Amino acid sequence: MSALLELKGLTIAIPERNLVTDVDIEVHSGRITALMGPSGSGKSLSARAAMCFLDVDPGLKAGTLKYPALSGDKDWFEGVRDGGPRAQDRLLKETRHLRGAFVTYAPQAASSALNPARTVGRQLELAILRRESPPASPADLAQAVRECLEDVGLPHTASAALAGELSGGMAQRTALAVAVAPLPKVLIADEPETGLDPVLTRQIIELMIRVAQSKKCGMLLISHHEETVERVADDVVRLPPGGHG
Amino acid sequence: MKRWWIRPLVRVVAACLLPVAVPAVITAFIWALPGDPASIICPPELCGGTAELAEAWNLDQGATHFYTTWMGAAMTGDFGNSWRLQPGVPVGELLASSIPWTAALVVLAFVPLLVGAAGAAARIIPRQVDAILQAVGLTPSVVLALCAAAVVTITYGAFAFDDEAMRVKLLLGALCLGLADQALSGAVTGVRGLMEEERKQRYVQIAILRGESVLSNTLPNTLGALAGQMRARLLHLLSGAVIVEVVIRIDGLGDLLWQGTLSQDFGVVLAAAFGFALLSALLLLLQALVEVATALHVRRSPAGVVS
Amino acid sequence: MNRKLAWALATLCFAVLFVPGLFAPEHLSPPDMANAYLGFSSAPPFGADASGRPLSEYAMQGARVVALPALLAGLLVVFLGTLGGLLACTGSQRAEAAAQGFGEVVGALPRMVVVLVVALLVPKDARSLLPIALTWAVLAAPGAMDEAAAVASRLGGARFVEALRAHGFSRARIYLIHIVGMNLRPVLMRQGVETMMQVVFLEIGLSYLAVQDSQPSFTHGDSEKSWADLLYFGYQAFLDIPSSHGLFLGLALVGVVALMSVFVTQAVRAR
Amino acid sequence: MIVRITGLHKTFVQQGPWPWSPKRDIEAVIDYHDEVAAGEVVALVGQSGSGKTTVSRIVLGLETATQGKVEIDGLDWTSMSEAERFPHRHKYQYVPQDAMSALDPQQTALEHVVETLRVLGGKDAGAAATGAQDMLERLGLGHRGHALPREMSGGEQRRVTLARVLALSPRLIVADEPTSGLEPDRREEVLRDLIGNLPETAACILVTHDLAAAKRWCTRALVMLEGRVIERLKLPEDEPTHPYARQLFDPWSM
Repeated sequence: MSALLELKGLTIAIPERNLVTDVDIEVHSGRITALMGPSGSGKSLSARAAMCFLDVDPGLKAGTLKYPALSGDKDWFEGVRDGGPRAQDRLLKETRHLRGAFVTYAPQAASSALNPARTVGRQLELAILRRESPPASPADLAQAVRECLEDVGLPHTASAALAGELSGGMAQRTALAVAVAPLPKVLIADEPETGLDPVLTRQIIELMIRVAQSKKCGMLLISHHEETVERVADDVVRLPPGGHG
Repeated sequence: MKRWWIRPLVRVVAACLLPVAVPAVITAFIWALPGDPASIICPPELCGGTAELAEAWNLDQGATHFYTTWMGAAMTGDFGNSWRLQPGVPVGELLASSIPWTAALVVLAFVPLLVGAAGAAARIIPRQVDAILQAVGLTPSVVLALCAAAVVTITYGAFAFDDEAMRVKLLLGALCLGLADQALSGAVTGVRGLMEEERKQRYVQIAILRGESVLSNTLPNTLGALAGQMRARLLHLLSGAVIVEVVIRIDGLGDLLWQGTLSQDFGVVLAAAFGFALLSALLLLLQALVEVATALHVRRSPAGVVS
Repeated sequence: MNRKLAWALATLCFAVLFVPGLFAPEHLSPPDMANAYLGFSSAPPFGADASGRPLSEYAMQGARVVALPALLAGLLVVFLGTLGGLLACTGSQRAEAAAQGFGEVVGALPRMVVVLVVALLVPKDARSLLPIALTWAVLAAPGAMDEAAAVASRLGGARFVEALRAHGFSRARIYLIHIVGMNLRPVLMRQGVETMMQVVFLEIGLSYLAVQDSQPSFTHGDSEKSWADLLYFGYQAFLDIPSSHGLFLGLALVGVVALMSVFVTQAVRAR
Repeated sequence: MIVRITGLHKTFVQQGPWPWSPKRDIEAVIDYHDEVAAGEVVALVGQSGSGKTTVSRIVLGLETATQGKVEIDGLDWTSMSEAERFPHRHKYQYVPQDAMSALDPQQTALEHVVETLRVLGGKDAGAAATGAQDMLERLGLGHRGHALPREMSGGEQRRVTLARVLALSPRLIVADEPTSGLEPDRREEVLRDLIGNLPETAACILVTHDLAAAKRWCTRALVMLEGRVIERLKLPEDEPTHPYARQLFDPWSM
């Protein structure tokens, strides 16, 4: 079975030391890969690298990134390794059409991750329009927005709410809805438990898995919660502390 | 965020108050000073004809009467006649002939500010430029203006008012106005600070991970503050125009105000102050409009999904 | 730049500018045609004007004209800015709306216009920079209040006050030492010194306009000279009247004022 | 007995965006009562919005109760004015959720603790300096004394607020989610620093939604749901019986 996302030998450095060394991550369709590690081990950094977002100096030292299902054997890190911030910026621009479409990101602590000047519905509209075949008419678009809200168990009225007016749980649901709305192939979920109580965490993670499976996408779940990972993940990648191999 | 309408509302109230309040405060001030209003406005040793002045300007029947008559006439565009500057000429005519010059000067000076602000917002202008602009901006406008005046005088003579000389004067004046007293550097650093602060917000970082453009995310959140900055810059230019116009000798509103003050022509000063207050109120209204429009735009529900 | 060095330089600038004002002569020396248009020299060190009176006396009198009004204007801005910062810490919506209202109305007035109206109305025999400078300070206050309020709200505003109060500190300690003394001070000092600089430049501007039109200045009595007179001499140099050293002295004074503001800003910047 | 809380109610009035929007009453706390003795560490647990933070704020008088009474060391805390409370405040300390808003951005870690010891602890400059350094060392911040808040990590900021509170050897500490926003491995350190350094005669009320931590560090727990206490547990021996409480303690159990 070929992978959706293949990150091999990722090494990212700042002048003093390596932030991550030789990390391998694979995401497969319909499966959940968990990325674990103590704080400071570079979990978020690796996940962002998997989305071609590298913003450290000098940054990428080694590694290859392939999206086999999308671009076959093309190595997106070609020419970026050791290229510094300038090459990383170029990569970020080149791959903009992929983020939020082929690969999407469900952030942690969603309350501060949503644009305060956008309604939930507007944010969802923007996400839905990134689909491969976006709905053609305004009516279809509205229908799609409603479906997205239903998928994550939010009432239709939530579409008129601004991000600042949502509770923590609702914000997390919204962020998830926005992440799955473009029907991505890869969903990267960053520590959904941050800032939520255990009951809500469980609800959100279960919801994520359900939604991801119904949309048939692969999922990369960043977590530090051993119990959660044990229960839900198909594959586990563990990062050593301090980013050393 | 919830009571978003309070700020624009205060602005609208202030804008409505301003043109009414400025003449009122001046009136109150005159009557509060010890002595006869007419002789305060134009001391007898300078003007003579104090009684005549008092009658011509309704100064002899109390503050309220003066204020209501003046405001009533001003609403219809009648500002009375000039008293000393160009005796007998309607003040309205003087205003009408001077406003275009000031407008041209301020607009010309504002263009580079807008370009600078836009450049800073779009991160085109490098930070190193700031230091240079700031160093230039430390110069008071009178110093820059006197250099410009010298250039004009040497090239065209002391009393040059032909078209070409006026064009050069306008351009040089706009340059002085734009550069002096931190006008340009304030616009650049102010907008840059605002946008960079917003760019650091977490939601922008997440928007990048969503493949969205940064500006489309930050702009709605900063538009109100940006409008406020631009309004402050315009006011700054309007205020600075007085010195530049007088030094370079451009017949604008500022020059009119200055000449009116020098010759103790109360009608001209009051009308010019009223004109400036109107302009300022207009800018306030514009800012409130931008804020309300942004808030409503942000709050509109997506198509077809109505709560 | 080291804070201590910046303080020392700022003090030096202040001393160079304003201390000579204390020794300013009441009237200029009598004309001495032998020295007319003298450049920088040994007798009158900074040169002399058309009738041979030393330019240094112009500079001293100019210092006396601006020193006190500028200082008081700066203090007024500091005071009003402090008020704005403290209001933002009360967390009361009404107080904030009131501060905004004041800011909108006062901040919306073009400063020069108001200054000229004040200049017109001040009685001719009491002409002085002081009322003009204080008016300018009130007009500059909304900016300072806004900035102080922004600093206070970055600090946490009402939450910061509450946390320190819960810790057991007195209100006086929280407001005076922590908020004003430690956090607002950089902003307020910078705003104050900028206002001082603006008032000095305003005086130069107004006097220059008056000199140019051969009219008495609004900012000082007829017997006194201002720094603007120096600049005007310099301007005449462009027109082939040999007195350019006045311009140099005038520009030097303007430069020292600007430098003083830069140094103070450096000296009080936040940690 | 350090704190006795009886019949506590709190109702918030929620306003809409417009002056004419209908106002809604939100009952945040309903009939809360408890007694906390010296040496006890009481956990207030529940989901966000369950009213636990409101209770903690009312206990120290940062919020006024709609109804009910809080007594601390026999003082009728709820009916005292702020001026009357002021001389006692240093004995009853509060650790806010957001450490950054409680720290002065212009003061270093050491200066924070020194100021507390001098002003509230009544120590002279020398004693305050050594006392503060000792306190920072105990919390593992000995080398960070000259760091400003913005130069510190979230955990370090949190520990500065703790150092300042613990330096006063208070009778009571009320901590509102002192571990929120921290990485899980840092949370454990912060709780160890807080509860491990608690004076023996002191009591602590800890607001948290992390039940695993509550089990390890607290002697009692009150589980709150929608403003009410639904279960009182002695820790670590009692197991929750209320279905919601059980879910909270072990989210994956059902």
